[in-house]
Amino acid sequence: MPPVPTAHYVFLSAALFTIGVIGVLTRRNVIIILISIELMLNAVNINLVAFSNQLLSVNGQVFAIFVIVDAAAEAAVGLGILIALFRNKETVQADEMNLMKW
Amino acid sequence: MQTVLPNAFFYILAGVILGGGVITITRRNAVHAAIWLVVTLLGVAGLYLHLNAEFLAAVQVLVYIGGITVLFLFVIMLVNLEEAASERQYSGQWPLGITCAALLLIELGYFIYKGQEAFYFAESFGGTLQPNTELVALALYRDYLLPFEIASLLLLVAMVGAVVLAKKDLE
Amino acid sequence: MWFHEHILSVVMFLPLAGAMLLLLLPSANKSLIRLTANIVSFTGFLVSLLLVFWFDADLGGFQFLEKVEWIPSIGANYSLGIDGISFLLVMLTTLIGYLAVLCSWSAIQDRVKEYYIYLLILQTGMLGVFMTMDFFLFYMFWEVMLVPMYFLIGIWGGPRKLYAAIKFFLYTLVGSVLMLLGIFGLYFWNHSQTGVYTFDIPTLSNMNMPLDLQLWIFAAFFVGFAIKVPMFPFHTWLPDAHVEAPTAGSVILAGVLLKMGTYGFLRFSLPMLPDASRDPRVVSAMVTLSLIAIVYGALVSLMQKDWKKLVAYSSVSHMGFITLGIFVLNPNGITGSIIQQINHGISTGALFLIVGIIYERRHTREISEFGGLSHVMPVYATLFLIIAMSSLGLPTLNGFIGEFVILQGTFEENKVWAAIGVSGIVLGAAYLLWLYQRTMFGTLDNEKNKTLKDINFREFMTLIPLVIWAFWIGLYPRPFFHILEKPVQRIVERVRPDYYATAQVASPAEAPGPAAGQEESAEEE
Amino acid sequence: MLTEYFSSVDFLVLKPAILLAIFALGVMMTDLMLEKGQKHLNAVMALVGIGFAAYSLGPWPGGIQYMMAQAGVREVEAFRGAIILDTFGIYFIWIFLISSALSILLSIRYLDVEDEQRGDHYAIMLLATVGMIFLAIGMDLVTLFMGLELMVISVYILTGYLRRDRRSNEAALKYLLLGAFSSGILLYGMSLLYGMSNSTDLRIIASAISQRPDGDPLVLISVLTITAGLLFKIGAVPFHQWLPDAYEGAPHSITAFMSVGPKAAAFAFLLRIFMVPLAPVRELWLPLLIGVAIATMTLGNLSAISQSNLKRLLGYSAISHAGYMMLGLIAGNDTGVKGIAIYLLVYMFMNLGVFAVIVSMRRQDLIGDEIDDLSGLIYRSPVAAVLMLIFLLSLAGIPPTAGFIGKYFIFLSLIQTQHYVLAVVAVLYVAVALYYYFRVVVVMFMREPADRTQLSLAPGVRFTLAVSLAMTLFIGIYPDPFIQLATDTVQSILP
Amino acid sequence: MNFLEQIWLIPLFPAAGAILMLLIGKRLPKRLVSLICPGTVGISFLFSLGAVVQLASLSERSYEKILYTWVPGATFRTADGTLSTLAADWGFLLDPLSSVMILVVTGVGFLIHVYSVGYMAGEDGYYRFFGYLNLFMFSMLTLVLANNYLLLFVGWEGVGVCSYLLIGYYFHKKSASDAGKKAFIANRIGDAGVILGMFLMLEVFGSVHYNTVMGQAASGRFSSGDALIVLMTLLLFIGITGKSAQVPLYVWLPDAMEGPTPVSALIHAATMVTAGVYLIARSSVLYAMAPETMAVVAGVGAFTALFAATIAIAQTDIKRVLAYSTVSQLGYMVLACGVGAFGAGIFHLMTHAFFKALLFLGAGSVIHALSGEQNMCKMGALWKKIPITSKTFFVAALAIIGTPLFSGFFSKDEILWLTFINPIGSGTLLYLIALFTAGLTALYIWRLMFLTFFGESRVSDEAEHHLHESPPVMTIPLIILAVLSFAGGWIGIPAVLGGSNHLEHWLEPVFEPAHLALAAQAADAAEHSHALEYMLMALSVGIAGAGVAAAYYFFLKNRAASERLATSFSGVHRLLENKYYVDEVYNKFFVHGLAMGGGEKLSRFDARVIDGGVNGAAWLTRLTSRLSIWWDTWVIDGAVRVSALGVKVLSFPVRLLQTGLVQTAALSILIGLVVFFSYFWLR
Repeated sequence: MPPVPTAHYVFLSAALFTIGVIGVLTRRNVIIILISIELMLNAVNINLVAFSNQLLSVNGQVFAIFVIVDAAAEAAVGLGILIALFRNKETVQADEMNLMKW
Repeated sequence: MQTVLPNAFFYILAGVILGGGVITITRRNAVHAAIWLVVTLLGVAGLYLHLNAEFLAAVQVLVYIGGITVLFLFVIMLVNLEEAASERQYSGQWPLGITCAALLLIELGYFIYKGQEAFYFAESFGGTLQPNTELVALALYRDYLLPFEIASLLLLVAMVGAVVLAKKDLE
Repeated sequence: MWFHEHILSVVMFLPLAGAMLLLLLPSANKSLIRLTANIVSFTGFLVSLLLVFWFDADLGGFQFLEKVEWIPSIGANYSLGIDGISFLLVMLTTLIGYLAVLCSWSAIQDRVKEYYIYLLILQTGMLGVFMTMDFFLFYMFWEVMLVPMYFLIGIWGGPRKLYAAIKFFLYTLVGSVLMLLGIFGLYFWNHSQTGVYTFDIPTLSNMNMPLDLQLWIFAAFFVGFAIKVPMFPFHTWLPDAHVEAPTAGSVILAGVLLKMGTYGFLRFSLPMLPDASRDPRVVSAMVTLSLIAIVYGALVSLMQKDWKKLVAYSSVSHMGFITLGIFVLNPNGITGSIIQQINHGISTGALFLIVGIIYERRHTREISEFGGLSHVMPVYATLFLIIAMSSLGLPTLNGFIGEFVILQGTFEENKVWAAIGVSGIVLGAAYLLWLYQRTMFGTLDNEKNKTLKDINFREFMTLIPLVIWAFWIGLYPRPFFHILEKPVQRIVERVRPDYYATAQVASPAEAPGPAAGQEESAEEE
Repeated sequence: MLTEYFSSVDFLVLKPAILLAIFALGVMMTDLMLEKGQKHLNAVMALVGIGFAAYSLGPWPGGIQYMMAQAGVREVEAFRGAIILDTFGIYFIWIFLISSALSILLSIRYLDVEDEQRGDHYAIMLLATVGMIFLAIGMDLVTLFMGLELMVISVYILTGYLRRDRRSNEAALKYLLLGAFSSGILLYGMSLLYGMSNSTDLRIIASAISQRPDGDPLVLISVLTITAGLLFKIGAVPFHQWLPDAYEGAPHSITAFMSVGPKAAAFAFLLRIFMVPLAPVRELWLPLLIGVAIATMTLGNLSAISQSNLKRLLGYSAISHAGYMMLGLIAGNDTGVKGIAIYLLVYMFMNLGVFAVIVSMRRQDLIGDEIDDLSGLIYRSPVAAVLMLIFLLSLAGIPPTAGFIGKYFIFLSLIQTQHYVLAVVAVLYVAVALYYYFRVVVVMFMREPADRTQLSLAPGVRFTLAVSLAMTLFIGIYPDPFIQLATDTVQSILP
Repeated sequence: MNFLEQIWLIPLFPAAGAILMLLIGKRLPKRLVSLICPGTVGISFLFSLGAVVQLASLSERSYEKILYTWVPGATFRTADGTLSTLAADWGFLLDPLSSVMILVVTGVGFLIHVYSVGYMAGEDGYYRFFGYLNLFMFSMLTLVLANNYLLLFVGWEGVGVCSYLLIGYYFHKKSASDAGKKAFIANRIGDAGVILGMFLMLEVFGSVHYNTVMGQAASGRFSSGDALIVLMTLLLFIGITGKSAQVPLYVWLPDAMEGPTPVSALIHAATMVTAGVYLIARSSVLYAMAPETMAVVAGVGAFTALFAATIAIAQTDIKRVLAYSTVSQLGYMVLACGVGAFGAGIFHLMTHAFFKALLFLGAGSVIHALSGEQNMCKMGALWKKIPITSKTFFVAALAIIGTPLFSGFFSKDEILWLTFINPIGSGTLLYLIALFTAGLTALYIWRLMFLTFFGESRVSDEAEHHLHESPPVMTIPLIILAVLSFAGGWIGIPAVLGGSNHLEHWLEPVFEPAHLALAAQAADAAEHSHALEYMLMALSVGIAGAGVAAAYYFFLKNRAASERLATSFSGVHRLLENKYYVDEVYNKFFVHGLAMGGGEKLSRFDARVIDGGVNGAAWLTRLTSRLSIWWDTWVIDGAVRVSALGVKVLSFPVRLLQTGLVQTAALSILIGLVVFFSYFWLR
């Protein structure tokens, strides 16, 4: 039985990516939306690492590291803003952020 | 026996990851969501191990689980989520959202599947992934030195920003 | 001599310099500002008079050439020059511009400084359009004018000024941006032929393009110019703009701005796109629109209750004559149409001044409000009479010369067109005389009118130059024809190369030469 | 140890970025030791930093351009091809430096009014500028990506900088969520690019892609996802919805900042990606871009009409401008790209000019971003009103203002490449644009003022206005040097 | 001095007067005004006299004075494809024809000016009146002296405007200004014809100069009855019907009587209305070459003569009677031209100028005496009270009905005779019409005489109270005109009466080519015996006598008869009505809704049918322009509004889309992505 073809990893990542997307689109809780974004980024990482494994080059892994860094940064700032918002508005629901429209 | 096991390993992990993901985005309580995120991330880390990316797996566990998820948990504790948990969980547009996401998945799948035969990746230059940590270090400090430096700035900004925004009053 | 070489630049930028000067003056001191503005624009007029002496009608082509490299990377130059056509229009502009400034002395009371600055900027823009020999520069000036005009209407206008102003702006803008695309078309065709990028108008006027491309570009130009003229379906901005604009605005609008469209047809459409302009479909379409405009404008103005609106619609009719003259594509038609442009500037400009004078006194333009004014304002009545007569084309006044020559040219191409055009003259008499009768004749029953003062010296001075010019063209138009002879011939030779040729081959005895026959049949369908 | 891999050239190329970073840190340090009253010195220091960066870049002794000219090289690679400093990059770096400097000048007064005068603000602006620089000169996916994140995260923070203002919070959070979302999509595409080229170097990717069979699903997926991600960054429809909110919610000075620098950077990024790695599959993304461009111009212009908030209106106008610039990419020839370059340059000046006026509208008792706040501005402060008029005309693209030159090349390129219909649509939208810009003009010139208080134009604002006006008119009336510059610039990324 | 050299000055004297009046007239003392204005005309009369005398001494009896090229138009292609240049001089031509005209115009004009000094005294705007009057003289003289059609057209339009102004002179009378407008519009319609005629002329001959045109026409290039020439002459004739008040465009003339009486005398009797006749005479060659047109001209002329005369019988307003009489007499002249008797036409034009001017001025004097009364039913028995006026009026009355030895006799009989023997044919019928008209003329004029000057006085008391003869400044012109009306015809005594028709010979060089052309068409120039001519003369005199007798019987002897007559007349008319239903048709067609009241049937016919037609046209015009306004405001402008509104409407779905919710935004991003994919999937 041959090793797992990379295509499967791609399928997996696509699936995880979609799950993340669904989370972003459907959940009201901003925190959970942020979590879903983390899922999307992980999907990307799966791709990268799978490729790097297949191509026998670590660049993909390094790329993945940077993605993780980015994820950390975004999470930090996002949560910071969320806290600021929560101070003013006492809510974490995405659809209650409706001051500006049209 | 040598290959069956890893294959099985992959599919189990895939199951864990996807399952974890689905559960994560369906939790009512944000804390649970974060916990289940940890499960997913662990699955991914396992996958890294399986893909001979030990260092990355370590990073995944340390940074992601040890850092980011904890950060999430802190915030969750910080902001009061009772009524958030009690309220409606899904935005009004969820059916549409899911439909579109499903469409996206289908299309991605379709294109990946359709191109099965054309579906190959660049051929390896006969490199190697072992010893993983050294190689990663070399890449990180040679080929990717610049992004690495930028990353430092990025984290700096994130840190300052988080402080500036989240602190109650600065003076 | 420097001055002689740069006379055009001087004439063109003098008003702008004046505007800059006004910026420095304190806006509180109205009379000083008024005085300065008047002096500046009058100086501008005087300087432009030098052109009259220096312009040599015998050598065709452009004169007073100035050419400075401006944007070499796209082949645009700062190049000025005038031939007979633009010469006349430049003179018209400087005069009308001055009169516009003069007639606003007492009409404008608030934000005086701004007002005159806009007027002067507008003046520079208009002069630039007529003087430039570079298409890129032309487009710049063409657009620049819109802004001050917009403010003149929008700030000092009547009750519906905002609507009128933006309508004017958008209409013309839509036209000009489409025209811009047309310009690009020429630009690239020239490049594809010669390998050089240039906006030089004479160069672009000597290209040979495939007919279909010409038609497309013609369409683009048509929209731009027809809206400006305005030709029949595009004319609805005109009444609004005129009625709402302050007197000076209307005068400039009617006197100069409308001419830019027709000037565009003459300077660009015909020479640059000869085959398209000659195309029977195009000709018949243009002529049809013109004839509709003539009759339609006259009929509509016949029914107006608003004095100013009546005049506005009358210029739709008059501009119809001009476009008609242009698109019969023969020397008399074109010559006449240019003369008629001047005439329209004089007569309609003066008519708006007339309206402005009475509006300033009564603050209404309802014709029914007036009647029997000739008792209280005899001089006014006399001047109005002369202007009205010149506008309805009474011989010995300017209007007749233009209309007669245009219609003669039309008759040469197609009898029916001419007959319809002539009917326009009859109607013209109808609405103007009716207007004159309702306002000047009859009994002086309205109390408010009993105390009206006759026009003062300043108002008299605003009208008298136009009256003199009207008589000049009416009694001794020869210099004008002489000035136009060469440029018109150039245009006709470009549009109908065989016009003069066929004529010569056919001997008096026999029937029209074959080519001429085709011409006839071509343009009669 | 490093010298084994890196020469001094590598760091020479980075000099501007490094200087900015150092000064950013410096600002944060000094901020701690400054009294409340002296906080302006932060801004001064930041400006000094930009000054040094500019000095280290410019065509004078000691400047990089000078050295390049001396050495007669048109482009310098560094960090093993991770970045490449070419005319294109330099041009954009200049835009970033100028726009940041001017925005900082605007911020000084604004932060005073908001009572948020702190050093970190300027530090973050500088770091954002660093990010932009890497977007302009990066030749490597990872570098570009990190530069992008550095920039956008800084902008998120700045957007949410008014912690007590809910609009600011919301704007920042929305911007961040959507930005992260789109980054995810972008990354997904990038990962596939890596997968099919075994490299993150754009040129290698380009060759790899050109070797793929056509209709290759991987290429397709990556192109589509990357396109979507990039279009998000420039705020093209339907990826635009963050933009109006962010514009409206952000502090005035930051709106000015983000409407210029990051936008330009995003376009630099976009151009790099589309002109280098994705060039081989042009026929793949061209139809998408055409559709998106039309949608962008349409929606941007039409929704701007019904706005009552000036910043939001400018947001939508920014969307439509992005649509116009995309047209240049669609034409894809040198004229088009040149058009984009010039467009960005003039857009910077006219936009900053407008925002300078808006910033000076801000008072303790007045946010001043509603159109009606401008009522009768001509009475209150004629200068500001006239300048505003000129900038708005320039935005609408009426000659002889700079805006016309920008649009000129865009339309020119469309005619040149026979996109006639697109050209007609584009020019007609100019009229629509004029309509809503002139709604503002009407308010300024033809309404009675609500209050007759004079506008207080702070020195920083004055300077910004002066520069913007000068450039808007100069480029409009004598564009030749800039056209030359742009022509020279685009050479380096054209195939 | 050489007057021929100076003919260009002749129109300029009045012009100068006019400019003076209109610019500073208000400040000038009345006395000065009344000195200047008649003075200028007098001077030009003297110049004319001198010029004519000198012309007589010339060999070829034609002198052309070109001042400068007035309209140097561009080149154009003529019908035969040659290039020609549109050029018209500001130049004057003095030949026998124009010499006669200028003498009449300046002479009669001068007298009327003098008369006006008395008549208009007391009016306000005195100076303006004289200014316009001088302006008119300028136009009229330009008209007759022009050496090309374009310059003629200048005068042609000019006189129209002046009549508009002079009719509208009584500003305060709405009816007056209406009449003025009506006059100008009617003329304008005619002018359109003239303009087109000139275009055709340019196309055919390549020029509008008399000499060129006539020369080419006579050159034999064109066969008689050439379609182009027929069309050309017809177009010109449209203008003539307008100017010379022929059917169907004559309607303006009666209304024009709203103007002051001197104006009616000068413009609407002596000069302007004769311009049409002059134009035909001027283009005699062209007309001679277009027999079809000639037929039309003759027919219209004869019909107009009869038609107007019949109307005149039924009028009570003294000026209207004269107005219709003018129309009728103009008919005579046009008829004369129509039968190729151009000389006779001009002859009658001259004599008519004398006696009709006299009649009008006399009427004016009567009105003046009765302080403004114009209705003949309120006059009577004025013979003694205003002796000079009545005597002179008597002379004029005799002249117009063609009493032997009076001027009218010679001119009218010449027309009748030449009509009878005209070479073109259908002479007899035309002759009978003309003859009958002569009878009617006598009838209505003497009806006027009797009602005004004889019988019992019906003058109202206060009018009676200050009834007075006019001042000498008014009566002297009357006397002079009376002399002319009596003796004016003697220069045209036909050979048959032992005279040698001087006028005929004087005009011969002008009409020779025309007569040749006609002679060419005429089958045989049959020689007619003098006996026949004597007989016809007697006949016409007899008819006139009968007319006078009838007038005497009905309107002086016993008026009861006239009442009976009126009733029986109406009976006859009703009979005709029932027979032809003409009126029903007309009423239904034009005058719908208007009740048939009492009053004179014929004037009703005039008022309702013709004016009704005019009104109907006006109504149609109003309708169309209403429609076009509607179109303008609703369709075209509407489109603009809709598009403006459409923009707002369009921005509405945008608002729906832009909910401002972060997840909608994310969704739209995703949708965008999905659409991208689908595009390639479905492609």
